[in-house]
Amino acid sequence: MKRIYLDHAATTPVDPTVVETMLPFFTENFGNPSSVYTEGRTVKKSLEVARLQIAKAINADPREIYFTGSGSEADNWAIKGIAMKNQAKGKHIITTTIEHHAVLHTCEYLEKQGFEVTYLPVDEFGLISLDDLKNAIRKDTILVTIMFANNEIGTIEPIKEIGEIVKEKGIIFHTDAVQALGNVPVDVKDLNVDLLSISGHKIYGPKGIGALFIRKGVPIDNLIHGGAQERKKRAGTENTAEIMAFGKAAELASENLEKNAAHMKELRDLLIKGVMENIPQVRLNGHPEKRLPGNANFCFDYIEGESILLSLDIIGIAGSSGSACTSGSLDPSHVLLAIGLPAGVAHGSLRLTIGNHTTVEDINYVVENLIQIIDRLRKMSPINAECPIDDAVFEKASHHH
Amino acid sequence: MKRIYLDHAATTPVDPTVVETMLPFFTENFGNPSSVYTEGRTVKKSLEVARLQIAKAINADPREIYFTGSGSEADNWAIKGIAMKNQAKGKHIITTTIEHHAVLHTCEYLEKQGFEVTYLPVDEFGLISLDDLKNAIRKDTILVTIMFANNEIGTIEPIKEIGEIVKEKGIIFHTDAVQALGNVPVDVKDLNVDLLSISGHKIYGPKGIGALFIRKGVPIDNLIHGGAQERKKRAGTENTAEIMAFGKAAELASENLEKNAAHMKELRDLLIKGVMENIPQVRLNGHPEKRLPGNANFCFDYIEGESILLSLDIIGIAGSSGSACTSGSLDPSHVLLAIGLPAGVAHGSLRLTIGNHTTVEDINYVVENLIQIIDRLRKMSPINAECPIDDAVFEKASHHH
Amino acid sequence: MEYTDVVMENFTCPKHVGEIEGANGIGQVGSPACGDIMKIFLKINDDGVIEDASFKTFGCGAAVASSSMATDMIIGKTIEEAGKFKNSDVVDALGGLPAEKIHCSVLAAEAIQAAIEDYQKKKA
Amino acid sequence: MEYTDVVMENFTCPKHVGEIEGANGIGQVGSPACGDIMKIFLKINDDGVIEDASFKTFGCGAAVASSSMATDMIIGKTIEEAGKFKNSDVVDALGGLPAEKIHCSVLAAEAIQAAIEDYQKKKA
Ligand SMILES: Cc1ncc(COP(=O)(O)O)c(C=O)c1O
Ligand SMILES: Cc1ncc(COP(=O)(O)O)c(C=O)c1O
Repeated sequence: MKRIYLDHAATTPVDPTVVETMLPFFTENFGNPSSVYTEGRTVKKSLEVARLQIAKAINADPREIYFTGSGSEADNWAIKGIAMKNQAKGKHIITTTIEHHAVLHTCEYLEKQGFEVTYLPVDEFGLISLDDLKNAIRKDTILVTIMFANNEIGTIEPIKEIGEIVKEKGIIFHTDAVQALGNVPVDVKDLNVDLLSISGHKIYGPKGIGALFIRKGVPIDNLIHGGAQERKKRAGTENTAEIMAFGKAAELASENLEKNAAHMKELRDLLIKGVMENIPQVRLNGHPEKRLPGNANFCFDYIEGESILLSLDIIGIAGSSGSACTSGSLDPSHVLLAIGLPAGVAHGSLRLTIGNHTTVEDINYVVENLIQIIDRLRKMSPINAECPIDDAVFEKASHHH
Repeated sequence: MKRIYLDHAATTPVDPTVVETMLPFFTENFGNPSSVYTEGRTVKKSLEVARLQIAKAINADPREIYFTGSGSEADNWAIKGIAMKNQAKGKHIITTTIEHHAVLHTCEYLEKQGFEVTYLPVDEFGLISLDDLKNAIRKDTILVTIMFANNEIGTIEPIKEIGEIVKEKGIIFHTDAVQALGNVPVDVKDLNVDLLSISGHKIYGPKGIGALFIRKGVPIDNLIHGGAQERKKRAGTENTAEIMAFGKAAELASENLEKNAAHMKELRDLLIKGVMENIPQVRLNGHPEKRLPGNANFCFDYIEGESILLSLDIIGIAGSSGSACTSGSLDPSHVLLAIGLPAGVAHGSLRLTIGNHTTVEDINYVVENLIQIIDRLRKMSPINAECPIDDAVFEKASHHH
Repeated sequence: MEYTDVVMENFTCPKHVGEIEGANGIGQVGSPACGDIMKIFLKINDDGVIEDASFKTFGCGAAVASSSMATDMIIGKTIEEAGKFKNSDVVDALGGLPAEKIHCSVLAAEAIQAAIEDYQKKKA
Repeated sequence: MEYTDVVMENFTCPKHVGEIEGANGIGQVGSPACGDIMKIFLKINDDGVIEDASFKTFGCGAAVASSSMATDMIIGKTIEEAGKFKNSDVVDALGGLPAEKIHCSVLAAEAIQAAIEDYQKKKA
């Protein structure tokens, strides 16, 4: 059966060109880049090509790019590294309620170590308020970390404006751009960001490789101590093959950014239109315009997300409900709760994220089938417009008395 | 020109079978293991195969294996994770002076955070003394971290005996077994270790993948916070391809351990004999018997290591001087200083590490050429038996007066 | 989420979906906030035998499959027998459930007990 | 360590290795603990012209190449000219050196100055 993969926000297949780029570094060019002999030197030079590709993709200097083992590591490093290094200046950090867990759980960990964290709320579309941000800034604020684009609902935050506010106060600004790269322009010079996290597997590169942009001169502690790799900032023998792959993927992503984004946006709008016009009792989550070109996120009343996913999977469609990273836990998505959805509704969410190779036929097939799936599941559900959730809860409560 | 690679302690080429194992996970089986649909579930199952392969290779339970982005990350996690989690009990850590920088620099970082670290000395062969260890243990000691086998001089520490001493005191014991795996038997049950670090690229797997064994119940903080991956202990989308590769490499390594070790040992002894018998003024560093089967480490008086490496490289031989990870910095190896060599002598070190595919012809070629290289460099040197180092230094000092 | 074939069968073609006419025991448990609501309908005859059963469920695949399997298993049983029905009976019949989904089988067992209680309350 | 072709040439086939007979200016700098010792031998004639120069070096590739290049460059120069000889002259002639190896060129320049001083001291 042909599979239609609509979970590009969770991960992407590695581009065949990218696989090609990577292959020689397993067997022929296997040298350790720290070695002085030929095998090592060749690889070291290649790594600088990849670093330049990454730098170009975000308009940074290659000396500001540090490779990590994932987007999560980049987030952890940025936040803990800044916190630990600058704690004498203050112990207050500002973030939002809709960050990826790699940011949220890191902040929570720092709270246990004596740091104070302000979690900015978001509106119904998932946007933070600049006034909230201004009000939250204190004398002892050392770091603001706000994501570029949300992985669940696709909302794009006003990073440039945030950067201006934060810069004026002389505070360090980190943004998690894991979902933004390859989807919208990312320009560290324009955006006034000091640190920026990215990840290979979201842009048709392999999993297990990421990078942190650290603006020259930003004071930060290491997260992984040891050898002198990455100009003594991130220890561990370099993941040479995946660094080469990441570089290539970033190059392809920025070369084709406009084309890819236009393609995704067209299909996304087709999908949203198809779903909203044909299925009753549905809402679109996230911002109608300020959203990632490939992201569609819906809530279907009266039914639960996993049963939608399973039904789709059976007919060959891969989608997600809430963040892929959290679907292991069965908590309702913290992002959907943050935009004000009741938990019951949040459980009924479906995220479909379009990729560069998705087709119009794919979208039509998905819409047609989704109509039937939602209908079938709703018929099975004990709750509906006439017997709403509150009743159901009430009945249960009364039963226990 | 045919190249003879004798730096297997720095890194190894990826085994072709291992590359095969990895390839499908870039393009076909590219799913995110956290996803509920088919693409995700297939990969998740595969990861458990790899986890079992790793577990078997060190006689652990698969639920005690946590994948990391490198051996360095495993070391950092073990040490910081234990330190942070158990600091209420005490803030004293015991390690040695000859650890890899991933351990040493992590300990030094913790010292800045208020922990106290005892660095046990080693004897001329690189062995710690069990009495020193016993004397160093205090009421507030929370962690002992001592490497299994040294990456420079190949000395194998008495891990089992150390484990017994440490266990009796109820202290947590970590060992860096990055160099041991694939070279000597590693059995966590037999050894009484609580945590053990390993790395893929030292056993014919790819770079950028490692693992930490954490014995069930050992209290440890996370190093990388975020998603629920690795049973909530290590966040970041799994490096699926390299995990599969690491699993396969570990399986091959343990299946062929005896054969490979015997092969390496034979060639190593041939190399040591050839060098010691044919080149004057040379010493073998490390322990004559308690050493890794593939490790030979020499100091040649009156000459400097890099010029040996360059000379070897020109005729197609890859070796190293001191740890590959530190050759970027020009400091003399901390390990050679720790076994009591004067800095001047330490600079003249050459490490040649044999692999599974090294041949007798390779070794003969190396010995023949090394004789000439050492001779040529010595003729160029201003110091020799008649005009020893002290004179040279003296002359220099007097010149400045 | 790795489901057995039996779970998938019971999810894709669930037995006894809907409301049976003349149900004289109805039980509902769970809450939408937790992601699961199960409503069980029983038709119990005068001999105390469950003649028919059905369900309506808001929940994940495991919840639907547990409802389907549980209703199927209690049809024909007396209310005494059904009173001893345990969640592990559902799990076994389904060939197992992922650890984090065991609670779905618990809900199914609870919903059945609630329906029986409802029947007994009405009768009393 | 990325060396230029000129560096590699001067390392593999260094010019002026050894001790020249009748050297009347000898300078040595560096220490084995730092990984580099350079000893320069000069033969200076009565007109103050460096007629011949040679070296002996304990050190890395860059140290050997710097010694070779530096001795080659000063032959034929007067001691006044040689007195202005700077490390950057060696670096330029070698087509560059890796940042962490610049100190080798500094040593070469210092060794030459030491040898000239030695000559002048002996003469005085
Ligand atoms: C003993 C030892 N520990 C740790 C490491 C670090 O492993 P990795 O390069 O995977 O970070 C190495 C190798 O570089 C090593 O030899
Ligand atoms: C917004 C965001 N941040 C961070 C991450 C973590 O990246 P990685 O999976 O490479 O650790 C992800 C994806 O999982 C993400 O979507």
